[in-house]
Amino acid sequence: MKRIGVFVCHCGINIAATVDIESVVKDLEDYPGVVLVQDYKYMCSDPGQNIIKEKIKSERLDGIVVAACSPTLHENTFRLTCKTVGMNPYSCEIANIREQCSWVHKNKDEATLKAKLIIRSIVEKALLDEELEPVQVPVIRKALVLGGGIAGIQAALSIANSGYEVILVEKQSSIGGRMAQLSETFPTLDCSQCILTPKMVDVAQHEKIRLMTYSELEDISGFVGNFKVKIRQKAKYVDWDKCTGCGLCIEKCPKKAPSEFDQGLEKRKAVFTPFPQAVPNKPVIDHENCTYFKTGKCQLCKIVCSFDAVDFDETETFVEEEVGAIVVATGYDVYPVLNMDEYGSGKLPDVIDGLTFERILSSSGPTGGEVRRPSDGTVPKEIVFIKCVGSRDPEHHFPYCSKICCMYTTKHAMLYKHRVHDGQPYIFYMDVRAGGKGYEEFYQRAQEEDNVIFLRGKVSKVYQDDDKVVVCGIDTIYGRNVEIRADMVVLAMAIRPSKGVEELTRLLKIAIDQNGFLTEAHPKLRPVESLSAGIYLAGCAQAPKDIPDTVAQASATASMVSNLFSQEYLLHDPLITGVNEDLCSGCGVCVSVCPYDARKLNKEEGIVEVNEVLCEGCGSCSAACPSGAAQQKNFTDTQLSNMVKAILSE
Amino acid sequence: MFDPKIVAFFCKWCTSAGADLAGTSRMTYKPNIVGIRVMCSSRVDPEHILNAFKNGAEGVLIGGCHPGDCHYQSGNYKTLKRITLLKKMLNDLGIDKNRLRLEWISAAEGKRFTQVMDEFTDEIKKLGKLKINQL
Amino acid sequence: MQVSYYPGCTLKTNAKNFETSALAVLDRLGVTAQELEDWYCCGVCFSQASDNLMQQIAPIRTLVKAKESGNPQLLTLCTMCYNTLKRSVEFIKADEEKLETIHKFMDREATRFYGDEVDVIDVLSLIKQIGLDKLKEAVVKKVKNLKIASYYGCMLLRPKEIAIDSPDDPSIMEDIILASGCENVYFPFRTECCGSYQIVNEPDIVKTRAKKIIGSALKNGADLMVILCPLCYYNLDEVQAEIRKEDPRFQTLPVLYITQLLALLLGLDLDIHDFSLHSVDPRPVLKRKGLL
Amino acid sequence: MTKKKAISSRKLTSEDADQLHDISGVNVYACYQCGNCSASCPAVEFMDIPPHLVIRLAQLGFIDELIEAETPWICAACITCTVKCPRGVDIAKVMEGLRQIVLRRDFEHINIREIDKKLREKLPQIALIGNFRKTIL
Ligand SMILES: Cc1cc2nc3c(=O)[nH]c(=O)nc-3n(C[C@H](O)[C@H](O)[C@H](O)COP(=O)(O)OP(=O)(O)OC[C@H]3O[C@@H](n4cnc5c(N)ncnc54)[C@H](O)[C@@H]3O)c2cc1C
Ligand SMILES: Cc1cc2nc3c(=O)[nH]c(=O)nc-3n(C[C@H](O)[C@H](O)[C@H](O)COP(=O)(O)OP(=O)(O)OC[C@H]3O[C@@H](n4cnc5c(N)ncnc54)[C@H](O)[C@@H]3O)c2cc1C
Ligand code: SF4
Ligand code: SF4
Ligand code: SF4
Ligand code: SF4
Ligand code: SF4
Ligand code: SF4
Ligand code: SF4
Ligand code: SF4
Repeated sequence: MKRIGVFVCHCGINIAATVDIESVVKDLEDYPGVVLVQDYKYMCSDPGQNIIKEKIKSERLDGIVVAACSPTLHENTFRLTCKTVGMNPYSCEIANIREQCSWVHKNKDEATLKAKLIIRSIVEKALLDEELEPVQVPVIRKALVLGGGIAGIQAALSIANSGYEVILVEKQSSIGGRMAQLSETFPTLDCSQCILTPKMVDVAQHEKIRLMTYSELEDISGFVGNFKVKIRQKAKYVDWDKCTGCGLCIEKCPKKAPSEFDQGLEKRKAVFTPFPQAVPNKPVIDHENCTYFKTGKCQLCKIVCSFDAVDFDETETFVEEEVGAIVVATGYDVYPVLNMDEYGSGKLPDVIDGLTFERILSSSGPTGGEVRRPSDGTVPKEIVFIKCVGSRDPEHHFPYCSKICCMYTTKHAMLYKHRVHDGQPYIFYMDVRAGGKGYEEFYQRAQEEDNVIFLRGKVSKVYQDDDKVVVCGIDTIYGRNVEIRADMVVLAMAIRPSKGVEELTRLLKIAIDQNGFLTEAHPKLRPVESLSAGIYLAGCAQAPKDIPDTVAQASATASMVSNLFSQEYLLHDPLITGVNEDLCSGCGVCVSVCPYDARKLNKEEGIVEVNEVLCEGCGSCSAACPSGAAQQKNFTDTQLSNMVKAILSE
Repeated sequence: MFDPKIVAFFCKWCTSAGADLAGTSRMTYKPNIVGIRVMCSSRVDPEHILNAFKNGAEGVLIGGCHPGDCHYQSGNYKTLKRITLLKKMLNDLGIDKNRLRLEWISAAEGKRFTQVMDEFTDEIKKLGKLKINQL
Repeated sequence: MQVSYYPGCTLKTNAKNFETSALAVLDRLGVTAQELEDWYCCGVCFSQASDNLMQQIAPIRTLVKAKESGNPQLLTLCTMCYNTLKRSVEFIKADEEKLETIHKFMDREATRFYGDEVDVIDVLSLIKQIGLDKLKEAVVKKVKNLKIASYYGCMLLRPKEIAIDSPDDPSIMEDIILASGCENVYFPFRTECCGSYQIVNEPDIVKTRAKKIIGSALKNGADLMVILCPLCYYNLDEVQAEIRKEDPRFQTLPVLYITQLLALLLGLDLDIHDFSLHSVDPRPVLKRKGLL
Repeated sequence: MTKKKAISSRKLTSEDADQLHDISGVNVYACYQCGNCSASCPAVEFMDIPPHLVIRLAQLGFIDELIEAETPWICAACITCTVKCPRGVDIAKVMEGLRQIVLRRDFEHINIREIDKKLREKLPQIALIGNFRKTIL
């Protein structure tokens, strides 16, 4: 049997006033396995710790119980004490006789009895404690960033600047994301591309960043510090190693398709770059729209390319890599106007979403920044902006607030007014959410200086009447219905997680909330981590947010990644649940209860295999295992059963 | 006066921390319940509960995090399922199902912790001594 | 194919031409609508009060009859009936306790009705179920440029639980019109209320609505308006004559039950129509388009 | 001009409000006053209190004012408001609840017998029966 020492702390009078220390000491002296009981006034003080050290040596103890305060407070302290004299830290246990005994009971006899029972039960645990070493996990110091919007760009640059390698995977042919589409940005109205494109170029030129655009994650295995990933690069039909980006092919291509970047306001070619400042600035051929792929004729692009870069036989390729951490920054889509039956279901040409209006406002956009409406190119004299479209509407669409639309709608009205001085912007709103530095002031400017008319209420219907768009709404402040015959309507559509994110999260085994956004480990204290160790979240993929918040969160993920990479190896708590292969029947019950996929059934052998690094030590499988093969370390069935008996003993 | 012995299992993250808070706030409650700190309420095997009754416990209490708050994502849901099942079985064994209780108590609910302790103790006192022939 | 058929009060009186045309069209499309042997007035508007079960009894009695008929589907032509019966089905499905109470009042009924046994269906959905291709094949009169404004009214589209199509942007009528060889005109007021029973003692509401609805259909180039509800019919046809009396400049638009138009296109016996019942005479347009 | 009553805490919980809740089964507190119900109501211009303010008054316990209002009798039960409401408030049922409260206190809003006989014959039955909503049956 083990040689256990019990150290009982008085905590001044905090414990001693309610618990009869002498009686406790006496009681434990005879307890099986206990070879020494020692009390002291302040166990955590230096002299107290020295007593423990001395006694461990002199009494040749191989396990100790400190009966004192809550383990939350000093478990670490005493375990380190043990370590300095060569005792395994996991052989040190704490019996909480302060917070859960002396402080909560008044009657000395009762408290003393309870203290005895608590200590006895912990002695029983200590008797069977195994010596454990933290599991050491090596770290691959390379990060994978998924998504090349401002979030992904910021995260990649920040990690790379800490000296670690980064692979940035973007599904479009260029990085930049939604921010590249924006005109000017609130609250300072600086030009979006002016502040974004230098960062895009930095990414392309950074020696630590491997940029993989037109690519997506195909497969992943492994765990924190040791992920194996497979990345699929779609067929571009242009050999980017040969291509110089001269653009001749684009110029000559006869086939057009609606430009995604310009929200369908403009056309692009079948061989194209999404926008002129694209990074990398090399084209891809859009298989769906290319005449050659449809009819077998054309090949003009191939003919004009003097570098022989066009390759119609190119196929998708796969790259396998090992990374230690992953940042998911897959961003957002705008909820399609198509879903708004009451606002014309996307059939009215002059009823558009905010992102389309950004393109109209953008000086690099189809109208060169002049506000012209899509149907006939005239300058709209009255524009109605409608907020909360699809947001805050649990009955028909989504319950949440999309957070950015209050601000960008205000921005839109302002920019419109700056461009069309005699124009009248109206904003239908239900609340104005302008919580941010300088945001309220921005909103006030729109009210005071730009004559934006704010109407408090919802719009029930939008319909076409001749060349006008009639907007039927209400001003609830006055309690009167409003009808405006506008030239154009801009809808602040809800923000949705990017298409395909759900499948991606299934691959990554991270959670999404009921609205499809990525779930953070804790809404306040771990807002940039996923629940899976080593996978971090940034940008609108986690929740709707504006650029400042996106950049802040992306920078935070980079610091989490650097944190991880700065460790020599990862230490993993060893209180895990393994498997006793002799007992395991391969029933698989434990596999189904494990929230971390730490357990896998080996069908051939008929037993379960445990990945100790993934196990977080909840013990759920231990409770579920019918054969006793799954035993949580230092919380074994025998230990728990002996503890129960000790509590019930006289 | 009948003074029952009650065994409790508290998860480390919520209920045990709630008990500590009751302590640091110097609240008081009845001393009959002695707790065992486990990592997660889902570590508690129904076997341990039956074992407690067999060895003379008059009542068993499990404390976990509120639904949605589990440190291990879904441990408390598993506990709920297991306890609900076990309660059905207890009746067959002639043990009043009210002798087993599952409570969600968060790290901030020191007050609630003491209330639950007192309430459960009173309830067990009312139920009287547990008589079981065999298990 | 056979369905049970619930006519309701108005179809047997003011809206005879709706009934005759609908039954004839369905017959041509191969559907026999078998009138329930026993039926009761549905009570018209579904009782919105959640604590008054009395008003559910009449519709549920009818549903019991429908269940007894053995046909899985119960056709209603009047949209008010559709709304009332369908909502009663939903009501009873959702609340077992209330179902129990209601059953206590059914001493003469041998059958119990639980809500899922009868599918209350309106004539548009039934036509769609039969198949638009089938309708297309059955059309014998090809018309050119006949522009139809389809007016839905309220009761087929609201509330959501019983709506036959999107409450804000439905297309089922337009689909049927298209299949029948006519042209659709889109007009924004096609789903808006005609003023309903307010015609009884608040006729101004109805007049304002009728002006808006008819005006909008005309503005978008409609030759004819088709509708489905006897009350809409009254409010949009009869009331046009009254508006006209007050304002001679008011332009009128003939209104037909959609089934009347289909009957014409399918070349059915003209005796089923009594065009003299219409206050805005549709015959001139129908003649012009070669349907008469 | 009648004086407008101030909002007082007493109003916020009244028996009448409970009755309205019991009859309609609607939780009026879900309403966030977007006004979509009023914006879409076909009869709003004939009402003395627009639907969204009916809900607001119900939230504040001013059932007495609502009982005296014309609005519930102008409401055509078209259910447009209900399908439009983003918060699932069934306004049409609230209107019915208000009518019911009045009718159950034995006040008829119309007397069907007073309707012109000629009109009675001409009108479709469903119009007349629909209008029974305003009558004690
Ligand atoms: C109309 C409008 C106006 C706005 N105006 C402003 C403003 O003035 N000021 C402001 O601060 N904010 C504004 N915003 C908000 C701003 O756009 C966002 O905060 C910002 O773009 C979020 O960046 P992100 O990187 O998270 O997402 P995104 O920009 O969406 O980037 C995500 C990237 O990930 C890629 N991706 C998606 N899925 C995958 C996948 N599975 N694999 C690989 N790559 C993937 C996408 O292609 C995209 O490039 C506006 C938003 C809108 C809609
Ligand atoms: C009434 C109220 C309720 C709230 N509720 C919530 C909530 O429910 N959820 C939520 O997410 N947020 C809530 N918040 C916001 C939350 O309190 C803050 O977000 C958070 O506390 C900010 O943390 P901080 O570290 O930035 O600042 P602080 O908490 O203010 O910490 C700053 C520290 O710096 C010290 N300090 C100051 N000057 C100096 C100096 N010169 N040298 C050295 N030290 C200095 C201060 O003493 C202080 O300890 C609430 C805020 C208020 C006012
Ligand atoms: S170890 Fe804990 S109980 Fe003992 S003196 Fe230190 S704080 Fe007090
Ligand atoms: S593919 Fe050839 S033609 Fe096209 S951009 Fe590249 S180098 Fe120029
Ligand atoms: S093959 Fe023709 S259509 Fe296709 S990308 Fe090349 S030039 Fe364009
Ligand atoms: S940010 Fe403003 S506009 Fe957007 S959903 Fe929230 S409240 Fe509505
Ligand atoms: S202890 Fe928990 S995390 Fe570890 S293997 Fe078992 S169930 Fe999975
Ligand atoms: S539950 Fe136990 S016996 Fe079954 S597979 Fe898991 S470890 Fe093996
Ligand atoms: S149900 Fe009544 S209140 Fe609601 S929209 Fe129709 S008429 Fe207006
Ligand atoms: S539509 Fe609904 S939420 Fe909006 S004001 Fe009316 S009742 Fe309130």
